[in-house]
Amino acid sequence: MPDFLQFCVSGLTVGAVYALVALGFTIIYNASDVVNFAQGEFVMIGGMTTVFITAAGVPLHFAIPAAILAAMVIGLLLHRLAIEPARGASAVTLIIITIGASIFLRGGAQIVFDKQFHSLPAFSGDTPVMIGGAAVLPQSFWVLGGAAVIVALLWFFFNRTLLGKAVLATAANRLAARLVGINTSFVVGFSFVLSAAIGAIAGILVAPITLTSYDIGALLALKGFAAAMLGGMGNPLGAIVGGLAVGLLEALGAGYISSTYKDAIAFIVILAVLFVLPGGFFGRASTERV
Amino acid sequence: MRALLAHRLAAPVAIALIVVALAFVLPSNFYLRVAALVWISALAVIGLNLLMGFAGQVSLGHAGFFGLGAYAVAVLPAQFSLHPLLALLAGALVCGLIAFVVGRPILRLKGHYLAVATLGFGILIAMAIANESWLTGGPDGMPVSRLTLFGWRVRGASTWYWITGALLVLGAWLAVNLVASPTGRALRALHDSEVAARVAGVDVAHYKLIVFVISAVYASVAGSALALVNGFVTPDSANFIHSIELVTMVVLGGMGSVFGSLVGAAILVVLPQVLTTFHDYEHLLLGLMMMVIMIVLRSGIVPSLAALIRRTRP
Amino acid sequence: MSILKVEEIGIAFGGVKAVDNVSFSVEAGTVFSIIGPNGAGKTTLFNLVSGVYRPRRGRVILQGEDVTGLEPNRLARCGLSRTFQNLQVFFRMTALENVMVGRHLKERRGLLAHLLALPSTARQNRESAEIARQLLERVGLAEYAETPASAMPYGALKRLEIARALAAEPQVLLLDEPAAGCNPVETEEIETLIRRIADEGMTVVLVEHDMKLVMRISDRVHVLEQGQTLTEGRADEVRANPKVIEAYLGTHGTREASLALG
Amino acid sequence: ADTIKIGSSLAITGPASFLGDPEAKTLELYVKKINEAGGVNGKQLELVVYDDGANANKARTFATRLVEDDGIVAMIGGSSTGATMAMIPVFEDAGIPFISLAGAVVIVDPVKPFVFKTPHTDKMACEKIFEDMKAKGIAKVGMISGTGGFGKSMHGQCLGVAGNYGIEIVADETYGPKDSDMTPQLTNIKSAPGLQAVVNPGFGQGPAIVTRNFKQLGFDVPLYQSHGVASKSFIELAGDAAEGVRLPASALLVAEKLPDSDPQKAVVTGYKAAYEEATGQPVSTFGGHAYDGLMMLVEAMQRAGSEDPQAIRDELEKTSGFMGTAGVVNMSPSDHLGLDLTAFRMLEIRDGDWVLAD
Amino acid sequence: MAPGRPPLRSDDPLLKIEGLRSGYGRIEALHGVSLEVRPGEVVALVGGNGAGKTTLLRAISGVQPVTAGGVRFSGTDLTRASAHARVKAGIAQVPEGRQIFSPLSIEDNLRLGAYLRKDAEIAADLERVYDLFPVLKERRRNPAGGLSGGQQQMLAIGRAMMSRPKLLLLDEPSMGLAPVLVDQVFAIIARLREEEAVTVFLVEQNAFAALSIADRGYVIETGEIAMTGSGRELLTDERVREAYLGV
Ligand SMILES: Nc1ncnc2c1ncn2[C@@H]1O[C@H](COP(=O)(O)OP(=O)(O)OP(=O)(O)O)[C@@H](O)[C@H]1O
Ligand SMILES: Nc1ncnc2c1ncn2[C@@H]1O[C@H](COP(=O)(O)OP(=O)(O)OP(=O)(O)O)[C@@H](O)[C@H]1O
Ligand SMILES: [Mg+2]
Ligand SMILES: [Mg+2]
Repeated sequence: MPDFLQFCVSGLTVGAVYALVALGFTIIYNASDVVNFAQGEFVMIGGMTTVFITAAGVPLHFAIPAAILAAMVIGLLLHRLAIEPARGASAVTLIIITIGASIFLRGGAQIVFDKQFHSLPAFSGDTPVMIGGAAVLPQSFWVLGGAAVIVALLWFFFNRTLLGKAVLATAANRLAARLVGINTSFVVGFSFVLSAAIGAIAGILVAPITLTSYDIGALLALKGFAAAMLGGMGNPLGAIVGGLAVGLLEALGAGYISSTYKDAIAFIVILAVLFVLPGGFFGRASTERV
Repeated sequence: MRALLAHRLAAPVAIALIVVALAFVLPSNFYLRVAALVWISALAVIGLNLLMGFAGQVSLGHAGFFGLGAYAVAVLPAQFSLHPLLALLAGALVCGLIAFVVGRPILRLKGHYLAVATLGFGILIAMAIANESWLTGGPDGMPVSRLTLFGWRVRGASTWYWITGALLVLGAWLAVNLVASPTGRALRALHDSEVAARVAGVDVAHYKLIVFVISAVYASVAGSALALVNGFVTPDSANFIHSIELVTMVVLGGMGSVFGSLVGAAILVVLPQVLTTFHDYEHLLLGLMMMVIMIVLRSGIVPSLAALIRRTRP
Repeated sequence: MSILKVEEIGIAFGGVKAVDNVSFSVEAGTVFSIIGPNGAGKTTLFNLVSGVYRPRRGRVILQGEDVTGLEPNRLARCGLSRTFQNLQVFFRMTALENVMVGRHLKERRGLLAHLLALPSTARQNRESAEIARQLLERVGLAEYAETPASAMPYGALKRLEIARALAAEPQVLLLDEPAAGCNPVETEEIETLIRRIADEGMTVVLVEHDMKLVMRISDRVHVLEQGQTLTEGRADEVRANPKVIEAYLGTHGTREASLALG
Repeated sequence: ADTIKIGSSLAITGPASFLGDPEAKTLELYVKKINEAGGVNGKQLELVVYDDGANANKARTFATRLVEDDGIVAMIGGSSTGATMAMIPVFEDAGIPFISLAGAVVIVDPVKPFVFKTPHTDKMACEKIFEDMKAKGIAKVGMISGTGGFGKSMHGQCLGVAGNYGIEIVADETYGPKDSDMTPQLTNIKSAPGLQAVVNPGFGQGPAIVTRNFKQLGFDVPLYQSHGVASKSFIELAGDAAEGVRLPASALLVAEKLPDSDPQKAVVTGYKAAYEEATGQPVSTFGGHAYDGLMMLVEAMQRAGSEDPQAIRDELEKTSGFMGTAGVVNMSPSDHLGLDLTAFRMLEIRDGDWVLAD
Repeated sequence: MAPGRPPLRSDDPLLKIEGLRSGYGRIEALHGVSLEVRPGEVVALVGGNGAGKTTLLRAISGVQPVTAGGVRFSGTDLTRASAHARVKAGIAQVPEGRQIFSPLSIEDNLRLGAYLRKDAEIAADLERVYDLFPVLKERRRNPAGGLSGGQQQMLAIGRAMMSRPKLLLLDEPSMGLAPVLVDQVFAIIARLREEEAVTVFLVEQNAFAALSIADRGYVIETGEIAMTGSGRELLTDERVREAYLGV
């Protein structure tokens, strides 16, 4: 039983990061139908910037907002310089642009920062808290709490605000969105900035646990993407459930079945779920009709 | 001129001309080797392009088939003393079979869900290759025995240049034939509207499966060719990054363009060779160029340039 | 002999009974129209008959055979074809290629022959193209043959769908609002086309809101309302039915109908 | 030619960049130094370095490029075993000496005429660790290994030699090269009956996370790491959790702490000072491997008095008593590594620094 | 007329288009179209398939690139203005093919019609649309994509009304509507003009109905204005009758 708890804590913490990356995917996807493969790089930028600013002697509570801001600026630049000029291109073209962007950002980070791994001091110390026999790092609470707050805010944003609806409308039908007066370019840019911020927050929250370096983005993007699809693309709640589920699957798979094939176990479950629910857990029931 | 460019055989003929012409221009074995790598990638990309560009089904797991083909010519001769050529055929057969078996359930998924399913599938193959060291040599890879044909040991960059070049021309020829046939029309139709294609009598599931199997065989043959050329295989050839690379080649060169497949492959193979001299800036520049190309030539290099030429010279 | 028979068919979407217990039968070689208010279930009925949706209850009988729940491509083999109210065109293909896809079932489909470009494939392509060209001519789109469908105007696309459906040489053809987006003159052309198709022995099931067209061309008219049958009869019977006038025709429809029937 | 061209293909970026990066910096630094001091045999050295990102196919292409296009006379590098193995046929065919900087024993076993290597093998690391355990009366050991090339290969070697030292592996777990949490695996190891120690073959950030999770779970047995973590950044990343971790490594990490009598002291302090001054980064043993390779090569060229690849190869094979950062090298036609177990030191981390263990 | 609106001199055009050229890539679809719509008018545009009607409306709304010529609205030049600026200025469109937001609920679709409005009457306007099309109210929480073709057309009309436009552009509003609703839509157009001084520019294949309620009409043929006149004049014109009315 304590083992089980330990696995769950581990899975939920890692899963919360996947969930936040998946949320980032969801937001940009909701606005523009684009899967932004540079999403993992926002996580990297958040963590690495914080590391380097604190290393320069700036206290953590100033470094964190600065790092989030840096990620948001880069998100905005990415939209203005790479996505907006390609407006009207097909979704695959835009996806390849984001892949290019992720290579570019990684290449940039390796010059601006370095190629080493780094860690941040945990926000509330390193002494594990014992819960039912499981040793839990205080930082895990920060990660889980942060994810919970962000998803609640996003739920409100998409379901209760007009701008949130405008984001959804832009993805559903760009032409119609323009015809009702939505500044679609602003909406898409906004979504890039927002998901950059979320990615950066994730990167900062987990850096004390998982360490960070210039090239952690690709794997996070991969797992986050899988999580987003498991949950149902476009649904913030799905992103969270999908992320936590992937994290839990990996931890339980590693704990009970085989640590070598734990990623495989996660993907096999994802495949199985998709065969039964082709739209993921919370995918919108198909409204396509002819 | 335009009629010539629009001809079905324009792409394979152009590719054949390029293969022949380059052989006289390239100064050293190194260049011949890079060219052979381009031909090999292009072969895999043509197959993937049939799936993505024509039938509109993504696969983020194609490196899995590529890797299986590569390991087939490594493992089968080593473990079962199969002739490498037979191993290549066996690899293609196995990949085709695997694609046939997994294709049916996977291809029921659409868009990004299909992407993630193929991605997961590719990762499963890559993991199996990396972890089953007893068979595959594990993450550090394994050597591939040299190909001998009728007592003649195939070796040397220029020999492989011609062999892989010929494979590519053959692959391109088969691909354009397929596209221009009723089967090709059915594939393009289901890309645009599955329901309309079905109403026209197209067995959509069946055709998706056919093209998935064909593209898996292309990838497998390309993988085998790479393994034979290199004399060594590592799990890199099967991993997710390589899948993404293949997809990028398709889109860069142009979805639905057989000649574009060669262009896309050439860019992603040659560019790193050029950029490596910039050392630390290599990745920065590579990412930048990918973005710029896609922004400027948004339907892919070949289709965009073709459209441009059509516009300027009416 | 009735070529198409629908028996007590029904389907619901999250509580909405889109089609509820509808039955009718269509005689071979006639034009059978289905009319009814927006949301009455006409398109859904087409979707059920053509296999796009699987009915929750009831049966579809085509040429005496029970084809309920068969896939659309299987139904196509059985001689059923249709067009769509919301366009389903192959936008990346030319008009000609669109129609050639319609020939799919008539084409020989040997994969090896296709891969190797055997002469039979070329012959096949020429044959399909030839027939497709004739059909484009027939629906008045000959000039668009080489135009990508994405560059064609709306009205032309509706006719392109008709040509594609005809290419399959079906016995039963379902047309969902073929005249939508066409002006009265173009509508008359479509009317002539449908009439000729019917004269050749094809059975046409028509959904259309243009009452002039419906009233002039239909052998029988079936009226739906809220998923259920309101009435069925000859055009002049239906047009005079007060329930139909109230629920559907209104003054505009009544005027159009009387213009048509005199 | 008026310069001597030396080639290199290293994992300067990508998952193994912590190997390739210091290796490349070391080569560049020392080629410059050698040239400033007048070069070799009166000629300047010219270094051609490519970044293969630990990708075997890329490495193979660069190898061809170096041989065919750049016209090198000798090759140093291949940071990873996969890349090295892929390049071997090229240099064997071309008859150009190739000094690999990768770990696995398969590179030089069986011996190939033109292939040499400088780092200790993973097998030696296992032996060193088990020797230490045996001395302490440890017999029941849990293993947690990375699934990357290094961890996987060393894992296999350790399983192979464990019996020789009376060691029983009571738990055997793995983690992926990019995993960020190993508590599930460690939880399983912890519950293995009679556990007396844990060994973690692997490199990169993985061992640092293992070390942190090890502490989080409150283990009360010693943790052994491999020579794959022999850089200061491991201690930084693992933080407090690194206290008490033991590992086999070269003397380089404890350069200043060596007794003055130690014959290796001059070499390792010299390299360490030079590297840290030039790069501003803490020294790692990986850069040291490159240093050893370059110096052995230079000495071989000087002994041969020519830049003929065949002559260089012959002289390399005759290397004896070479004092490198990894230890004393004595090559022979049947041994293209030339290191023995004494070259390894057992280190322990105390107060955030390496010290020689007992 | 709604209170608070400055009375416009009715011979001052609300919308003035001059020499407008536009197309798709190499193909030009509009070859210099000029026309004007005066405040309070209903103006009909008729023409065959592919004449360029949709292209013209899209150009007026700013979602179609213009290569030459100009669009003036309320005295200001909007030729280069963004689509949202034009909505803000008071132009709304019911586009061809409905273009609803399929995954969003019906109510959200309507609510987004009033995206740029900040006033307090949005809720009242929503009710007004629901009164006109009760099915929309019944299903307001459901995704709009599930609606039948005609129901979607109602939604598109309702959405455009939600922006309280000065100029309403309608691209074949009666397409796919049952005859009763055709009556109703034309009645709504008439009412919008009478009660709220909305100016209407109407593209219709149902040329008879359109010209009947129109003050003036234009006939467009292959990208050029071929004829113009009052609604009645066009209805009685021999050529128009033969080409577009089919009588
Ligand atoms: N896939 C679906 N999801 C949800 N509701 C649906 C779906 N398909 C049809 N409906 C509902 O079923 C009813 C019938 O729709 P249908 O499209 O058949 O109407 P119709 O008679 O063709 O109307 P129209 O004349 O407007 O085209 C409508 O209320 C519609 O909203
Ligand atoms: N996306 C497009 N690409 C290229 N050409 C186009 C495109 N859309 C329309 N066209 C062309 O522009 C011309 C005008 O088309 P438009 O859609 O404006 O006509 P329309 O009058 O609205 O016709 P309809 O009554 O059928 O709706 C046509 O010749 C058409 O072929
Ligand atoms: Mg309908
Ligand atoms: Mg139009």
